[in-house]
Amino acid sequence: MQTAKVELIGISKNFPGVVALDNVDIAFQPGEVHALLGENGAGKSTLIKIMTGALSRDAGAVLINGKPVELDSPAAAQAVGIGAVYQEVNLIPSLSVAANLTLERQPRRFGFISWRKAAEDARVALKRLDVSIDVERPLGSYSLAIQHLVAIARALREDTQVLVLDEPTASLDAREVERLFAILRDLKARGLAIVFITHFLDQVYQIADRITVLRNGRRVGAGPTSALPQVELVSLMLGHELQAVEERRPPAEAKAEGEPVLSVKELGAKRVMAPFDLELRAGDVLGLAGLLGSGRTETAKLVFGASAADSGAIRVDGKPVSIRSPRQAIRLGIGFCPEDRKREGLMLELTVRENIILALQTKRGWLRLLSAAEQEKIASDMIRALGIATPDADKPVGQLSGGNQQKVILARWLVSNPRVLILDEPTRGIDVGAHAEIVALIRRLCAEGMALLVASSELDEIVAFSTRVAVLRDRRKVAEISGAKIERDDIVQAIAAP
Amino acid sequence: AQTIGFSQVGSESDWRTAFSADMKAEAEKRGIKLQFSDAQQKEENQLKAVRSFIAQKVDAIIIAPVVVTGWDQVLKEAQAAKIPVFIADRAVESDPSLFVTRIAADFNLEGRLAGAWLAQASKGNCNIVELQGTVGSAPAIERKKGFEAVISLFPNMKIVKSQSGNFTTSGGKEVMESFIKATDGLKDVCAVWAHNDNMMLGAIQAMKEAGLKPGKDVLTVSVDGVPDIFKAMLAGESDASVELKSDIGKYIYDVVQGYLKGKHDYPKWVLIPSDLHTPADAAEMLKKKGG
Amino acid sequence: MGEEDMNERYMPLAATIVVFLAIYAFGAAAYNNFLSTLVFGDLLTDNAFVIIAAIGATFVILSGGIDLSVGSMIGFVSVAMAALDAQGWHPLLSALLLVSFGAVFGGAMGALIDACDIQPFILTLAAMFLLRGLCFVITLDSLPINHPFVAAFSDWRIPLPGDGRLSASALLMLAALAAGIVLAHFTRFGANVYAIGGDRNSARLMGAPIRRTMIQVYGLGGFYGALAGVAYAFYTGSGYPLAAVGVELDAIAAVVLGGTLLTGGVGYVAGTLFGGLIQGTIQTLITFDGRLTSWWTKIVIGALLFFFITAQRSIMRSTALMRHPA
Amino acid sequence: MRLDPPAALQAPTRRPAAAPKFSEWRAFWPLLALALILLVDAFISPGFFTIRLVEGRLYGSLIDILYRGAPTAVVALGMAVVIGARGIDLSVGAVIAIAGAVMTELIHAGMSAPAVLLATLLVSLICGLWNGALVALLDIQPIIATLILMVAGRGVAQMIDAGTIVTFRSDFFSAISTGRLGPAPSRIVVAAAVYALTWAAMRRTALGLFVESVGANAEASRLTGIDAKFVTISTYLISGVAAGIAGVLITSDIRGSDANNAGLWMELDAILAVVLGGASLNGGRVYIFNTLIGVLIIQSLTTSILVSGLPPEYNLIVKAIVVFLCLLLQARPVRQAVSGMIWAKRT
Ligand SMILES: Nc1ncnc2c1ncn2[C@@H]1O[C@H](COP(=O)(O)OP(=O)(O)OP(=O)(O)O)[C@@H](O)[C@H]1O
Ligand SMILES: Nc1ncnc2c1ncn2[C@@H]1O[C@H](COP(=O)(O)OP(=O)(O)OP(=O)(O)O)[C@@H](O)[C@H]1O
Ligand SMILES: [Mg+2]
Ligand SMILES: [Mg+2]
Repeated sequence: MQTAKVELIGISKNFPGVVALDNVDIAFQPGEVHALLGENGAGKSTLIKIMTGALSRDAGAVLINGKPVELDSPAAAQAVGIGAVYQEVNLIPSLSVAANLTLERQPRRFGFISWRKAAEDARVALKRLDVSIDVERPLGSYSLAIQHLVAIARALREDTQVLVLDEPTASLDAREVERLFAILRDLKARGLAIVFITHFLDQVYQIADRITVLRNGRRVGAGPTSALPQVELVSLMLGHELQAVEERRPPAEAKAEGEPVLSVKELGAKRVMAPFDLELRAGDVLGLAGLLGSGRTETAKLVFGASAADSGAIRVDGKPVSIRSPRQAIRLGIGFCPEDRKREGLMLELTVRENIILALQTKRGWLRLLSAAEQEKIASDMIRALGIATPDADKPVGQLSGGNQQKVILARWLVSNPRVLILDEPTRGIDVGAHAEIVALIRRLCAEGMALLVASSELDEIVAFSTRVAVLRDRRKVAEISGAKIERDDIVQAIAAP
Repeated sequence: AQTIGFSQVGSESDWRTAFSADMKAEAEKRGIKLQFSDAQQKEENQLKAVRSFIAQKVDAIIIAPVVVTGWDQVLKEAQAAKIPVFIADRAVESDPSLFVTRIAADFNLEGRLAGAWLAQASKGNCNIVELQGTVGSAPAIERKKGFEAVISLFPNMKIVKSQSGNFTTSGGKEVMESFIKATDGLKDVCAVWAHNDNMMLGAIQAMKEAGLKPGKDVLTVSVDGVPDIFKAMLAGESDASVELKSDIGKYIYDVVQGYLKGKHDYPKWVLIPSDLHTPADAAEMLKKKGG
Repeated sequence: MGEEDMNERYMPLAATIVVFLAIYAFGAAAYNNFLSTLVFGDLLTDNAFVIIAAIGATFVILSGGIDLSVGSMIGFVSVAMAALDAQGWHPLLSALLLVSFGAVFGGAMGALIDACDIQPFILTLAAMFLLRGLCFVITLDSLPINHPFVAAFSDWRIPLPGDGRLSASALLMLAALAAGIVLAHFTRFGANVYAIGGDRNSARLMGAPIRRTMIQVYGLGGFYGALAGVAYAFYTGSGYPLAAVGVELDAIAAVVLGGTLLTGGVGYVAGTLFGGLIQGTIQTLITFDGRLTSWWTKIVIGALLFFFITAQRSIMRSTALMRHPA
Repeated sequence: MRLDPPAALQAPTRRPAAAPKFSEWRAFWPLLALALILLVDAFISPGFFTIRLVEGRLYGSLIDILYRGAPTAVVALGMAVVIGARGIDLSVGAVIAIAGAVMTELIHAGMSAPAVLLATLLVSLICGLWNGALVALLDIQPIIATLILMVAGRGVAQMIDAGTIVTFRSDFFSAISTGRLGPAPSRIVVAAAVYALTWAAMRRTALGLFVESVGANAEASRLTGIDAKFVTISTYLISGVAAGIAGVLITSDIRGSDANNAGLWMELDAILAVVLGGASLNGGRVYIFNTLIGVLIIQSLTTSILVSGLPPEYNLIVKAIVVFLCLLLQARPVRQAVSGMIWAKRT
């Protein structure tokens, strides 16, 4: 197989008010996994978008095998063998999985597409990732993680020589990550150049051969993985040392006591979730663990009234309540930070400020508008507190980097100050520094008496903050682990137990 | 009873609505079963309607066409089905053997009548502003042609401003307002000529609001003879209107029923007379129109 | 399970067909002579040009856009055909010229929409004004097309059992429909249209050629619009500057009644045929009734439109419920 | 809850890029287009900019633009709100006709003028409710949902008037439309009041934020606790009432209700105005001031054509070309080129 070496020289990119990239040089060698690291908003996604023709650059050159090329569209990049999975799932939800997988390369007979063959191709492509789903259903009917896997499968076409993966593992659980890494090693052996962006440093050490670190749009460090120990790497990314991460144990879990704030009995929906029970007291952090598709998201949505339940009862403060819509849930003091930020979380055209105050405003009702000064203050407080990288609060949130968008949604729910906060994959795409801080934040919120329900694919994270863990398997709650017993292995066992 | 299909243009003006109502009332009086179809100003709807009439096997078809062209094919189909077709109001341009006759007034004549009256009233010296009907519509085209044919005979008569007011009162008013501005208060303008009364009524309002005295400072002449224009004449604000009769059901059914009874020697155009009215007979006309 | 889901995707189409059959059955029961091949043949003939325009509009709508210029395009093409006829052109030759003009004009709109990021609604609205304005510049009168070919075209027909017939217009429409179905569902161009309508940005990132497809989609819309204009000119044997005013809305309504989503990415070209036929049947029913005044005609059209849309939705909902009881 | 910014999370500092330019001010490009049209007027019609007092009332072509533009401005404002929530309202023209017919009939029935006004606005509110219910409750696509009322509504108006133009005399309504308040035509005052009220509703309550939020992402709005159905319906209510007010203005202007023609194709002008003002039909933003600029562009174009003495068969072509140029002026590549030129000159 012909292999390519991609070089980016002196790349700069400005957005209104932001220098996203400033004279960045980088080269991707065949047969190497090259990790691109940096804080949220460092410019990683922008760099790979330029390299794959999705964005235009302001200055610099792209060389393939030493020859300058003009990649003015993703199609042009694909034509020279660059395949990419972007940070947000960029597939088409209304099309079938097969149509998504085969777009622009459908098998044809006499010039006409053979859909039967296309479905066959799609199944084969997914099989490599161990996914077997009905490829004729619309992509949008699958969970975000499955969609991500489909996107990866799409990028792994035969003629790909450079594979670019922007946070492919953010919504995958350990099993899928392993599977993906096995494939990447195989591709590496076949001489592909692989660009890998992630915020999980242990994954970097598992798979990457070389590291480049970006900070504030500049390249601040590069070298073989072996030459960069983790501590050094982190301080390169952040520009200073990471403050000692607090002890990985929740504070005295005895705090959670008294009447449950929220108790759920036999809540379920046919074909979606088997009836389950949950109890949350003030100060509780209930982790939801499970594999992909095990029903974590559905559990969260059922409790929040975002999906319709067909059985069960919910009590808030011991009083029976009916929650049939998110509105009712919010009135009862429940908040929900969804997993799919693009579709369920953000209003991309609205500004950072508006996105942040929205939940608080709905709580106040439409008559009592937060004054401009209040809005400013709330927004700038949250921007500072969560370290949201944005030139100002009046930037449309769609122009923020992925991790910063995630922080905006978190901020929205934090300012609305609910009594019960449901977080679905709250740290998806969040950088190391902020990650530690968000874990700490969750613990602080719980210490302040909030009750949290947190779904996450990262077991370490769940272990770090949960006072109890509910384990789900096949859309059914199979175990609840609590107290000092919470250990990674217990959860793994509960997940795996037949 | 006889069943007659009638394909009407639409209901775009007062006159049209009065025409439709008269056709229905007259049919009832004569015991005719009228299949009425409103084409909403679209020729294609009329073609559909005529085909439906053929499928329903009516005894005769009356068409008040939207446009003059495009009728050959359906007329042939009607002929093949042995259903006689009569044209009312606007003309059709097609082989005369395909329809029995046309019963209608003459738009061109209306324009000429208006022009002749104005030539007489202004003694052949007049700068005119014109409010045209909907661009491309047959009455607008024909009335303009007729009017221009007359005034071209008078070297000192000319149209100084001309715009479309879409046959509507508000259109007439808006266009007139801009004419007033553009001619500095209708200086040197001696008459307003509108393709229908509704536009003229709007123009009269515009002139009054600009402090002018329509009917006195400026002559007005328009077409249709709707009740409100006669009221305006009685108030001294309007000078002349050419009547376009709307109670023409009797003329039409006379011909249709005559033909069905066996009288086949109608001329190809049964003319409905148009005449010009002035304040002199306005009161009488108003009474006749029941306004 | 796979098969069940396949059916689900065809639900909007099936619901449209059911609604069409229901209204047709109603007409047959309520009026004499309604259930005849004559009426059905006329239905195809009389609505041919609207349906042809609507097929083009289906592509544009599937791509997430809209084309308001089709009505004016029909008017313009009919007038230009008539004007060229007066110059002695053969109708087929002028048809060829004008259909190419339509494709190029549409393609230019597509290029502008993509390159300058102008919203299709507004750009095509400006194009609607422009084409209608051009009609007036060519002529204010309606002009006949006298070439014998036009008369021969309208006379040509395949007789159906009963006294009905399948006219050349109807056949032209059916051919245009077949071509549309193949283009939409069995070519890469069609797949790209669906992709762009589903999510334009994602489609771009997936490597779909956006610029080219946008040009093709609007070009195809212009092509079908102009073809509808040719059909209209043949149908009426004339050109008229005010012809087909508002047909763009009829076309859009036909597309939507046919189950296509205006937001793009979802729908079937075949549905448009039935959407168009439903509208045509409404008209026929009203004429057969023959008692409605002008204003009741409008009210009844609106009411029937409402009835169809809600009927179609409730058919879809209830079958969905039967499958997945809540 | 307090959140102290830990050192590790300080927002990263960056070298600031070039400061935003004046040409990024949102109203800049529509205003530029308007200015260009008016500039052309200055050449074709010398008296265009003269404003005089005639009988205590402002008089001149510029006043005509405001005066004639008032109904469109009101309708466009309602349309801007609907579009902000990712809807569209094709029925405004029909609602104008219905309002006019209802108003005329009630005047003839001898109702007092203020009561007529209230009843008319109530009817237009009901029209808005119908649209809103179809869109929000029955989940019908906005274009089609409002197409139903667009078709049937004009029929209803004609039915109320029995197909004729019914005229009336009413000092109250004449005062509203053709009268004046001080030197200003009262129509302009009415339109200004509607703008002020809508601005207050959109910017002084959270309704505007909710409308934009629903327009930007309906599902996310639902999950944030916004009652998307209520918000959607209220946009159509606003649009319905706006059309009703425009109907009152138009009907009072000619002192008669013309069910066939009142507000005919007004929906297109309204949508055009909203878009010329820079809004996207994909929702997410309501621009109140810019919508007004859009209306003024359209109306000054119409007035200029009327004043210029151009034969009417060219009206549409001129309109098409001007709209097209306005769109191009606002198109991103052209903007960049133009502001690049201005920029280059200044530095
Ligand atoms: N379309 C855009 N318009 C304006 N600014 C943008 C746009 N896209 C990105 N930016 C800005 O460029 C900077 C770099 O963003 P980028 O998405 O490359 O960050 P990242 O390193 O991928 O971060 P993350 O880890 O959060 O995904 C950010 O400050 C972001 O706000
Ligand atoms: N491996 C799989 N095979 C088939 N379908 C799957 C699989 N994984 C997930 N799904 C689909 O994902 C949908 C969503 O499941 P849900 O989101 O409740 O799970 P989750 O535990 O939150 O998983 P995720 O990690 O994807 O968020 C289900 O409807 C299911 O159809
Ligand atoms: Mg990123
Ligand atoms: Mg999940």
